[in-house]
Formats: sequence, structure tokens, C-alpha cells
Amino acid sequence: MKKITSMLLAVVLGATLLCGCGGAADTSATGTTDDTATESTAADNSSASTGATFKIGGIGPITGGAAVYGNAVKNGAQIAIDEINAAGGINGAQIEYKFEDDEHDAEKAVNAYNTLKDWNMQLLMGTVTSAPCVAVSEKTKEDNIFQLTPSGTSVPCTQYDNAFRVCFSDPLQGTASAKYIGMNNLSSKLAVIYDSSDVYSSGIYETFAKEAANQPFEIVAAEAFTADNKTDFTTQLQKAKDAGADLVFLPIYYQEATLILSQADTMGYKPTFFGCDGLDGILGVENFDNSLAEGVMLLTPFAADAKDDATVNFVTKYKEQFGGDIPNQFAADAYDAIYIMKAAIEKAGCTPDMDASAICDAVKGAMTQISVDGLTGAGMSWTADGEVNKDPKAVVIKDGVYVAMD
Amino acid sequence: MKKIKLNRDYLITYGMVILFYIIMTILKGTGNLTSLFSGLLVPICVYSILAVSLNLTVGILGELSLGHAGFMCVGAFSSAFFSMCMKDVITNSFVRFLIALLISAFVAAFFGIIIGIPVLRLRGDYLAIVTLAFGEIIKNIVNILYVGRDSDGMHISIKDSISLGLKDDGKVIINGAQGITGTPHDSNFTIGIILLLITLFVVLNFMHSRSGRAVMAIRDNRIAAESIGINISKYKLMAFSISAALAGIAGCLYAHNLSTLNALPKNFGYNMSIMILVYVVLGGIGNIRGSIIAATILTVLPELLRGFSDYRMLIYSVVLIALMLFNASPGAIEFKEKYSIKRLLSKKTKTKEVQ
Amino acid sequence: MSFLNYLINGISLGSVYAIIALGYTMVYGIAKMLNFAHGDVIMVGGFVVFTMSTRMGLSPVLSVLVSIVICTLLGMTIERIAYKPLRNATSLAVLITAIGVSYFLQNLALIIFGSDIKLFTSVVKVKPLVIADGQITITGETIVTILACMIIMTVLTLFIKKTKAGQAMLAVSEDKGAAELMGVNVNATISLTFAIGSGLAAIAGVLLCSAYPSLNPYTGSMPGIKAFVAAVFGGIGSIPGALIGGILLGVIESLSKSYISSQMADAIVFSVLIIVLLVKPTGLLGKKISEKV
Amino acid sequence: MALLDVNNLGISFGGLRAVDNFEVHIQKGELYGLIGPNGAGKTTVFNMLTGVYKPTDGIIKLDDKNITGMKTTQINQEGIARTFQNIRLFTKLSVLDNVKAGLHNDYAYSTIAGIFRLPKYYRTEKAMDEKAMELLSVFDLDKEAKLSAGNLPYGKQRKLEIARALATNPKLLLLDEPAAGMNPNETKELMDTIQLIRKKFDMTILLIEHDMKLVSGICERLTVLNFGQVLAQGKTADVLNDPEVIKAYLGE
Repeated sequence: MKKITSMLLAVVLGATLLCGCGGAADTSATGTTDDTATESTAADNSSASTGATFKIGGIGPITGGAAVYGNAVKNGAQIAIDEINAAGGINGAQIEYKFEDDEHDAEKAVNAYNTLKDWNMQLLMGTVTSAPCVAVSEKTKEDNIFQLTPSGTSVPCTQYDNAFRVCFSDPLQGTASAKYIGMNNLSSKLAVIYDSSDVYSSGIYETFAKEAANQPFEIVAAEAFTADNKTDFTTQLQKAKDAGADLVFLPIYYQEATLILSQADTMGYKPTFFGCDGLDGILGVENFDNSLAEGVMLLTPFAADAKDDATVNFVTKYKEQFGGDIPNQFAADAYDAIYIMKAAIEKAGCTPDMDASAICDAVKGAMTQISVDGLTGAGMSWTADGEVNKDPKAVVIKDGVYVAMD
Repeated sequence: MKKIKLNRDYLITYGMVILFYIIMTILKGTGNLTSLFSGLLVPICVYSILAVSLNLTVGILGELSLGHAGFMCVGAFSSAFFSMCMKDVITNSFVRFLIALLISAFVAAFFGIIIGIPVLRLRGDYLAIVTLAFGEIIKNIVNILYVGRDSDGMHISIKDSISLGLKDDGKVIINGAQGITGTPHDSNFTIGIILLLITLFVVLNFMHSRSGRAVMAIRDNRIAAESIGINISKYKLMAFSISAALAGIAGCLYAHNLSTLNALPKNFGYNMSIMILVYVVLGGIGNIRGSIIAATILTVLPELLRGFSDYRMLIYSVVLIALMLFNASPGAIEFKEKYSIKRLLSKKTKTKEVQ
Repeated sequence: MSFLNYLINGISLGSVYAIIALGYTMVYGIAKMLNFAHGDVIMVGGFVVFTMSTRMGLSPVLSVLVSIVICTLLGMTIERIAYKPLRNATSLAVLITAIGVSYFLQNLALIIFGSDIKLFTSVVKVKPLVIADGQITITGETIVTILACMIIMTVLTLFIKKTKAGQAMLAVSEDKGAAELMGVNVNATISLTFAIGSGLAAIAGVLLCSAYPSLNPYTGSMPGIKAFVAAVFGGIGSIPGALIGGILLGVIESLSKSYISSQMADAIVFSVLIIVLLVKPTGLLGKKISEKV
Repeated sequence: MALLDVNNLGISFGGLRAVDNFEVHIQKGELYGLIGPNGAGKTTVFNMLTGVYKPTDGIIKLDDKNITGMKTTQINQEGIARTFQNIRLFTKLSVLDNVKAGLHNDYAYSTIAGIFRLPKYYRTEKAMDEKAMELLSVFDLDKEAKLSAGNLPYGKQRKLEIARALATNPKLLLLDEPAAGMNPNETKELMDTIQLIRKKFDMTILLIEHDMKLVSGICERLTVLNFGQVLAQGKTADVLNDPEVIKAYLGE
């Protein structure tokens, strides 16, 4: 048995070394098959060595419990890249795109990042979730590679000057939500249900609670759940109900929110539900009874059923290409991320033959100068510390569609 | 005669690790190693140490533990916490890491002793479930643990960071689910290999010493071991806490390889404990060298399968089942014995090996 | 009044754990293996019903029946391919392949159904029980789940006591070798055990998804682990133990969420488990194993 | 003064009185037999003597020291070693290591010395090896020292178990049906070995046996147990001719 295992090891090692020595030819072949598999229109006659393409890598969970977010980002970015390539690319150069799985784990994310580095990635769109994003930002800083996360909300995601984000940071969302609720007098007694094992959710909750001290309402119940304990919310809801909360703040993702809404309905508890961008996507859940979401308010920069051309175009393409799924805000963030990269590259005047580090230096300077109209905000601009300036939009769900609140 | 054989067996294991180190260092030095693989070197060490240390519990002590990741978690958080506190005080990264290492080992060993108490009372699957429960408790508590520091000293809370009541100069070090961010990157491949060698040294020497013999005697027959005057509790607890301490060391290595440390189900949950168990079982229960080989293969394998994109983990699971069937099923073992390379070369007939 | 509500919430949750635990304990009791893939068979059961009834619009009853058949076949196939070759290997080896199977089912479902959740339409059409002027509601799902638990428990017990196949199972669980000598077809018996266990998983899947209607490829894994804990809690291998363990687990979880800390609910549940096992090392209803010297 | 003094020993399991009012007095150097039909409580007596079961009443004195209620491990350290009816070897350890495990308490060094291979480790291990080989050669097992214990043939496993028990350097050796499952030749050989160790180690032995031939051949005195009670006690020849014993044993 030892013999067999050692032989296996030898084979594995051999294979890895081959990959290492094989160099560009081998890895670009992988990239090509990947592209055709996702029906990309990327011109694959160009090769890495001639430098005629921009290589953009993406990282996020496409397997495991958080797969839904990674897949949305992967697909959303794909649409933007297809569009850009069809329209002639960035500065005349096509984009090559490769997305790697990180299983929502910091260590795997670093592995994914290294894989992309071996592929000679020039810019990184990712990672999707916060904890892995922080680990990867350490590496991009080290290698000086430009990083734009579509949805890494925690503060340290953009702690270095080469990292930017498309979404709002956790503190921003928490504070904005508290202010919004206070300003509009939506509630005097409110409850929070959040995921204490999730960086995003606990991050928003914290800043929300901090800001709540300055607001005219009182948090009467702050109830948590964990990733391992998210089927039954009746107890948390019961406590909120018993405490007399007339509004429940849900800084969580829509997956759990669907359960909370339906369980509250069964209990006959009908407060106002208020959420952040994580709630977006709730109307797209297959077989979800949209009437349950009636009256839910959320602060989100993106609404899949907005009627502007850009959104309609994106949603239609997304549905066509990815089996009828309605894109959520992650997909929109990723779509925007690619266009933001395009804008920044064009502004900086980068060419595909520049190496990643040179592109990074140029693009990070350009980031603070550009202004981009995207699906998740008009006139988005960036500060040097990586944060985006855009207006959170408050919407309320009425008759199964988002309606702007102001 | 036996002694010679034993030493040779040792040497092969140490030699394998050192050879791996030399090859990788040369490849890295000459620029022939992919970034992916060079990034995997430290994780390989981490998982090898974990596998070897769990093998001490599963293979040598003969108890099933499904909470090994819990010890890793404890070691990772305690050492990262120390490093964060001392980042500015101890600037020599080697000294800092060394102390962090000792802390992780001691804290994990301490938890090993606490968890050891049920180990003394329970057996088999009941023990397995208690260790699993322990791992989940650790993960749950770490996720709601907030520790901050300001000029008044340490503040601890299990609610949220606001209730820490930090002053303006305060800094949150362990921030609940957001964990510890900014752990210094104090570990590298060389340190990893040294720690792996130390682990091997400890485990192999322990196995072939008086205490190790006592532990294996307990494993083979508890009642007989008692009848010849072996103190069951003492040796069970000893093996369990050494195993925990080594897992703590692995956690320290893990924490200082990544700048961010969160207790997610993926890295410190029962999934990870089970994964470590997979390394041990696949490598052969009680077979230390096998643990290292299996840990290496299974760490590298999912990365090599990246080319398969969406089908990656599906293929991985199939390979896992196939490897297991090939390695452990009686039919396959017979087949292998019939056609083993040793047998084909027919230098000598295979005798049952004695550890 | 709120205490009653928390208690009822706990019982609802517990009844779902119990029904999953029944399958776990049954397979464990007879095949002596921890079938970590059990939770994922539950997920498959849920997806089959979802596809049949929600996507294809077939009647719920038919969907549930088909789901039971598919899960039964799936269980037997898994047993044949992944577990049977390891019949005489160490029990840990089987545990590992079970984990492999669990990964396989999850990732297969991921590829077929995608990662986004699907909302499951409850197949339970029983009206909720409303007491005390609407202050307390017991959902139809809870009523059905508890009833199903009772029925399954009774039928299983009768099956094992009264039928030849059941007696064969009992014999295999006591001593595989001796059973074989007595003319029991051990392979067929274990196969049958998996078939029944997986059929129960399908029922559990339907009830789990009816009570907590979100469905994704990982739906089964955590309830599976919790149910396993419940089975151990009640004394693994004991059929009434699974029921009691499941319900107690749910109640403890709900009460600790409501009266101690919702953040620490998991830690509390698991701590209670450890304490119970320290006091009663083989669970609440487990048989005391004494080694003969 | 007797080496082993047992008075009024009794144990109940639930309501069942398994052994009642058992007494035995074994002199140093004696080879004593404990016989009785199946289920008479012989092994239960052994289990009480070695601390596996805690007696409900009675006193066990070894060398005038009260050892009643002590744990198995302690009792072994006080000087009682035993073998088991159903052999209990450390099957995955080598034959040599089985014996060395028996030397555990007399040849001690710390775990630290073991892990760091301090000089004490080498010294003690060497002494252990020598002592163990010496014991093994008494039982003619020295050639199998490196085999794993589980691979030994049945007869040799029995012997190894005795060797392991002797390695703990006991004052009193308890043998639980050492000849069970052996053919007449093996039994003969075993009788010789038992005699040999008695002489060589100046050992006091208490033996449970079914095989009348073995008992009458080597034991000086006997106690007969029936339904948990002492039926007869005394010189071997007298006891075996006691009509009560014959009745109980042969069932007429």
C-alpha cells in the first residue's frame, strides 16, 4: 500500500512539475478550453506571449455553501467581458477571462490567486467574499497587482492602495441603514436578526448598532444565527415579536431571508423588514412567493427589475445565458467591476503588453479620476483608500417589484 | 536486527521530507516552480502535521476523533492573538513566531487535557461525537469572541465589539466572525518543514518509547494493559494532549501563513476535522509516512483539478472514493499483494510488518 | 405564553431532527457504520420532489412516492458501489467513503441544480392548529412530522420484531459472523437496511423541506449532522432513542436561543450533549456495553 | 503467614449473588488450583482478585496488605499478575513489545527521555530488551520476538501471555484456564512450563482449570467452587475424591 501511495505521489508531483516547466503554452490552453466552455466570444487566436489581450482573473466560491455568490459574480463578469470583446475590447485589445474557485476559504483563495498568477493574470476582479478577499489583498499588495473586489464588504478588503471595491463597505451600509430608519421614523422599537458567523452580516450589525445609539429608535432584540444553524428562525422571530419590535433589520443575504419571511408569515408576525444589498435577489428565488416580500425595504444599489436600458439589457442577457436565473446584486457588481476596470485602463492608457505591476501602478492612479455609470450606481467615483462614492438607493417591494422610496 | 530495521524506516520518512524540501527549494530557486505550487508548500506542511498528529490519536491511541480542527483552531487563534499583541513589541519575527508556537502548543494541549476527560470515559462513536461537538463549540465561541486592547488593558466580550467599551486609542484584535486580520506573515516553507520534522520526531520517538508502547498496548487491549499495571488514564490523556499540541502547532503555522484568520465552517469546522481524518485513513491508520503522503496528495489534488472548472469537486469526490476502495477494500488489497512490485521483483516474501 | 411558543418551536424543529435521526440510527444499528451521506440523500429526496411537483406540476403525493423510490434505489446503489467492497475493512474506511459519497452528491446537485436556493412548496396540506386565541400556533408540518415519526417508529419496531427480514437485521446487528452461520444473507440484509434507511431519508427530506422550505445542494448536510448528534443523544441504534433525542435536541436549541443566547445556541446544544454523554456514556436510551473479561 | 489471604469474599450483580463467602489461603511458593463447573464463578473470583470487579464484601490481603477495592493497575503493582481465559494480547505489537509492555513499571524512564532519546532511554531500553529476551527464551519464544503477537499460533499466544504477566514481576500469578483449547501434547508441554516457571522464578501460582489431568498433575491444593460457593477445599487428592465434588463436577 505504501508503494502505491508513494507512486501516486510521484505521479502527482511529476504532473505538477510538468505544469511548471510547460509554462505559458500549457496554461493558456486551459484558459482557452475554459473560455469555449462558457461560450465566450473572446478571440482565442491571440496568445499570452504576444500580449495582445488583457488577462483578467476572477476569484470566488463556485462550490460550497457560498457558491451562489461566486457563480453570480463569475457570470455577471462574463457578460460584461463578452460585450466589451464584441465591441472591440479595451484600447483595441481583447479580454481574456479566467475564474477560479476559492470555496469561500482564505487558503483556497490564495491557491486560486496563485493559479491565476501562473496564468499571467494582469488584473484581479475579486474576491467575492470578505475573508478570502483580505487574504488575497495581502498577496496582490506583495505582487503589486491591481485588485477590484465586486462584493468584498469588510473594511480591510481595501486596506492597501492597490485594492478598490464596487460595493459599499460594511460600516457604510450599517450606518446608512440606521440613519435612514431614524430619519424617516420608520420605527421606534426594532429588532435585528443577523448571522454572527458571517463577516458581512456581523460587520453591518456592529456599525448599525453603533449608529443606533445616535438615532431615535431602540434596538429591543438583537438575535443571531450561525452558518450551522440557519433553518429555524422561529425562536429569533418570536423574541422580536415578544419584545414588540415593529421593524426587523436583516443585514443578511436573501437566502436566509426567504426563510425568515415565510416563517414570520406562518407565525402571523408582520413587522416591516428592512435589509441591505444582501437582500437583493429575493424576488428571483425560484418558487418564492413574492407576496411574502411585500413591503420589505432594502438599501440596494441594484434592482433587477429596473426599467433603464442598461439593466434590462443585462438582465435579459443573463437570463438567456445562464438558464433563466435572474441576476442578483453580486452579478451586477461584477458586471460593473469589469466596466470600471475598462474605464480605468483606458484612462491610464495601459496596453496589454505591460506587466501586471506597471498596469497596477497606472490603474490605481486612474481609479480616483474616473467616473462610471453602472448598474449599481450612476457617476460612481473612488477615493484613494478604495471606497466607492455612490448613493445607496432605498427601495420597497410593492406588488412584487422594487419601487424607489423617495 | 529489529533496531536496524526500525532506524531505516525512520530514515526513509525523514529522508522523504527532506528530499521534498530540497527538490522544492531547488525548483523554487531556479524559478521552475509555479506560483500555485509554491503557495501550496506551507499548506502541505500544515496538513501533514495535522495528519501525523491525528494519527497519534486514531492510529496509535486507537480513538476516533472528529474534532481535530478544534485544536488547530485554538492554536491558530491563540498564537495569532499573541502575534498581533506583540507585533510592535517583539520585532524579530523569528523570536515572535517561536513564542507564538509555544503558546499555540500549550493552549492546544490544555484543551486537549480538558477534552481528554471524556476520552477517558467514552469509547468509539460516542467519543467521536463528543470530539465533533467540541470542535463545533470552539468554532461557535471563536465566532462571537471579541477581544480588544486599549491603554487600560484587555477587554473581552462575547456580544459585540461595541460592548468592549474601548477608548479611542483602543484596537479590536479578535473581532468576532471577522476574526483576526493582519497577522504577521511569519511562517515560510523552511519553518513549515522544520515543524513537520519536529512533529515526526516527536511522534515517531514517542511511538517507539516506553510511553508509546503503553499507549499502543491500551489500544490493542485495554483490559490486558490494566492487568499489567499500565495507568490507562495517564497514557490516554498523554497521547491525546500531545496530539492536540501538535495540531495547535499546525494551527499556528496556518495562522501565520495567511493574513486573515476566521473560524469558517470550511477551515475549522467538522468538515476540516473529517478531511484530516481522510488523510489519516487514506495514508493508513497508524502509518505515519502514509499520513504525510496522503495529506500532500489530497492538498495538491483539488488544485490540479482546477482545469475541470465546475466539475472539479465532483471529480475530487470520485477520486477520493476510488482511492479509498483501492486502498482499503479486502479485494483490492489481495490484488495488490499479488501484483506488488516487491513481489514481482521477488527479492523477499512480504512479512507482516510490525510497528 | 411565550415559553409555550418557544417550546413548540423546539418541538417542530426537533421532530425534523428526529425523523432524520431515525434513518441514521437504523443504518448505524445494523450496518454499524456512520453514513455521513445520509443528509445528502435527504437533499436528493427534496430535489426530486421539488422537480416533480414544482417544476413539472405533478401531484405532491405522486412526487413523494417517486422520491421514495429514487432515494431507495440511490441508497442501494451507493451501498453496492461504495460500501460493500469495504465490508470487511476497518469501519473508518467506510466512514471515509461515506464522506466521499456525501461530497459527490452535493457537487452533483450543484452542477444539476445550481447553487441558488429554491423555495420548496410544502406538500403538507394540514391546517395549523391554533390555540388560545391565536397566541399559539402549531403548524401542519409539525403535526405531520410528529405523526410520521410515530408511525415510522412503530412500523420499524414491528418490522424488526415480527418479520423474518427484521429478525435477520437484528441478528446481523448483534453479530455479523454468527448471523451468517445461521443462514442469514448478510449482504442482502445490509442492502435492505440501506434501502429502508434511504427511503426514510426521502420522507425526511420532504418533511424537512416542507417545514423549512429552502433547498440547495447543502440543505441536508447540517441537519444531517444535527440528526446524527440527536441519534447519539438518544442512544444510537435505539429507535425510540432517535425520536426522543431529536425532539430534545430541538427543544434545547430553541430554549437556549430564547433564554440564554442566540449567538451561542450551537455551543450550548453541544455542551449539553457532552454533559449527557459523560453522565450516560451510551446516550439516553442506549444499551450499556459491558466488556466481558 | 499466607501470601494471599481471602476471607468472606462475595459479589452481587443486581440481585444475583455470583460469588458468596469465598475464602482461600495460599502459601508462598504454592501452586494452587481453583476448579469448578462452568458458571461456578471462577473467573469472577479472578476478576475480584485483580480489581476488575469490586467485591461487595470480604477482604483480600496480599502479603498482609489489604488490597480490597484497589484498581487493577494498582493491584498489579502490588504484585498480582494474570492471564485471561480468552487470550488478550497486544495483537499489533511484536512479541518482544508485549513482554516489554509488561516491564513497563519496573523499567521506567520519562516520556521526555523517550521523545528526546536521552541516554537513560538507551540504557533502559537495552536492559528491557535483555530482560524480555530472557523471559521469552524461557517460553521458547525468542525466535518469534519480532513477529506481531496476533500472528502467533494459539499455543504460543498462551505462553506469551504468561511471559507478559511474569514480566511485571508479580508475587502471585493467576492463570485463567491456560490449557483451554490445547491438545494433549500442548497441555503436557504447558504443564512442564508451569512447573518450570514455578521453580525458576520461585512463583506462587493460582490456577483456574477445567482439565482435571492438569490440575491433579501439578496442583498441591485445590478449592472447588460451585454456584459461587466453596464446595471443598484441601489437598488435591482428597478434594478430587470428595463425593460432593464428583457429584457437582460430573453431574453424576
